[in-house]
Amino acid sequence: MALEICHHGFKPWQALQAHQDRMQPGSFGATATFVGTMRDFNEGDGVQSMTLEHYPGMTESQLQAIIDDAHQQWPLQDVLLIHRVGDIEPGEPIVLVACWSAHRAAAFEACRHLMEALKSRAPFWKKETLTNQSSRWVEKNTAGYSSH
Amino acid sequence: MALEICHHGFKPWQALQAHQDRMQPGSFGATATFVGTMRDFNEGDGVQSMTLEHYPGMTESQLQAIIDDAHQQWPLQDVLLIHRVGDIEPGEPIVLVACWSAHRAAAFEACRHLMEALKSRAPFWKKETLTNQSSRWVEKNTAGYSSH
Amino acid sequence: MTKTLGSIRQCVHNENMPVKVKLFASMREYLDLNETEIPIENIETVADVWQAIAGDKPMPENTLCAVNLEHTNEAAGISDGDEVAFFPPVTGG
Amino acid sequence: MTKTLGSIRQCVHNENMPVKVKLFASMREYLDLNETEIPIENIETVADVWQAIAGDKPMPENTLCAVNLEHTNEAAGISDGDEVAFFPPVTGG
Repeated sequence: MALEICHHGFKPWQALQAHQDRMQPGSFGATATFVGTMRDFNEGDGVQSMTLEHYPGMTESQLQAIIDDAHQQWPLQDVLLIHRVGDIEPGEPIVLVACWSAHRAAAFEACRHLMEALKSRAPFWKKETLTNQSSRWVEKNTAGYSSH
Repeated sequence: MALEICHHGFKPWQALQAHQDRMQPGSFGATATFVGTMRDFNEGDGVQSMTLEHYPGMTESQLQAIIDDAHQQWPLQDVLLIHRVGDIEPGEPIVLVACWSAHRAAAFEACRHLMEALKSRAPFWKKETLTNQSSRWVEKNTAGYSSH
Repeated sequence: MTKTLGSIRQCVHNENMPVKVKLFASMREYLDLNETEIPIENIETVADVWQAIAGDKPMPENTLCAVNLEHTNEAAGISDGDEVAFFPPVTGG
Repeated sequence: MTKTLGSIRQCVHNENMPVKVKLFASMREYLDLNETEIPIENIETVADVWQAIAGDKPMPENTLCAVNLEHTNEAAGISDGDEVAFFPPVTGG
């Protein structure tokens, strides 16, 4: 298990490769991952940059609790969670969640659950600077379990 | 959109990086991926190697139909699907599915849907060679939407 | 007239393409047959194709079939030139 | 005896740690306050902490609060030395 609050840019696919290189090959059959990336638009406005604030101490303990909870609910071989904080530009990754398991159902469901739990429980806050130079706090996260 | 039947080993995280490098940064907010990897055990037996057979022509058209169907159901920016065929060893990737979208619900759900559709409709067949040198066809895929 | 009709019929008959049949995975081993062609005559459905290639051998439970690269069922109709495939449940991914 | 009790009470009183209060994101801007400490006296619940730092300013709808890094609610009890935080709905991920 690895959990990281990242104060600089990170490369999710390289991080996955590096993490997996340390795992036992052949021991897992399913890897489900999610990467959240900063977009250059939100709610109809162009976004120039973003600052991600967090609550040092609580963020880590909440994320750890969320990961522990997932391990209780699903048979997971491993979990990797990286979350960016600080100043971010469009196109840069914000969050990476990856779950390794023997079978796909556990990996998919745990990965989804981790993201929903992170979005509702982990103390992070986004402030956007728009292309018109005004800034605003993102007021709430988008819906999780509905898309059709 | 990219769809590949791969006759040799591939590196999923590098393939994702390469594919994403060709996309417009900032245009997507969510990437959900799944990687299926060959395990060294199945149904209680040690597995030494595997041969993945497919139906050239039908495999590609079924996968394309599955991807088209996902595009109909969810607002997806892009889809990448790579599936290995031929002789495979434990630890090697078998399948990669990735979905890019503005928001996570579409990316997660489309990725899951693609995998379930692939597992039920795409003509691939696995034959395992066990560590005791006997070989057997894998008779059916594991359950998709249940894990608890 | 009869002769003319007969020759037209003969001509159409000659243009009939055979039905291409493909077998995969355990189905190929079950019938010890990879790929074959059978004449369209007397073939109306996928089930007829099975009988033409398998004879007395029963179709295994859970057998899947495809016509022209699309999943279908035993009752599906067959035209000349069609490609018919029989295979066990798929296990990709 | 009265004097002794008084001095013991005084002693316990001196050992009380203040309550640490932290504010985040739009809540920090709303109260123009980043972090502070308040004496435990007269503080029984999270709601009391809010009143101590915010005075007349009402708590915005949807405000979240945490005690010692755990999510909780306004009715939660406070002990000396606790760390209390107020913040808007979280928007990570």
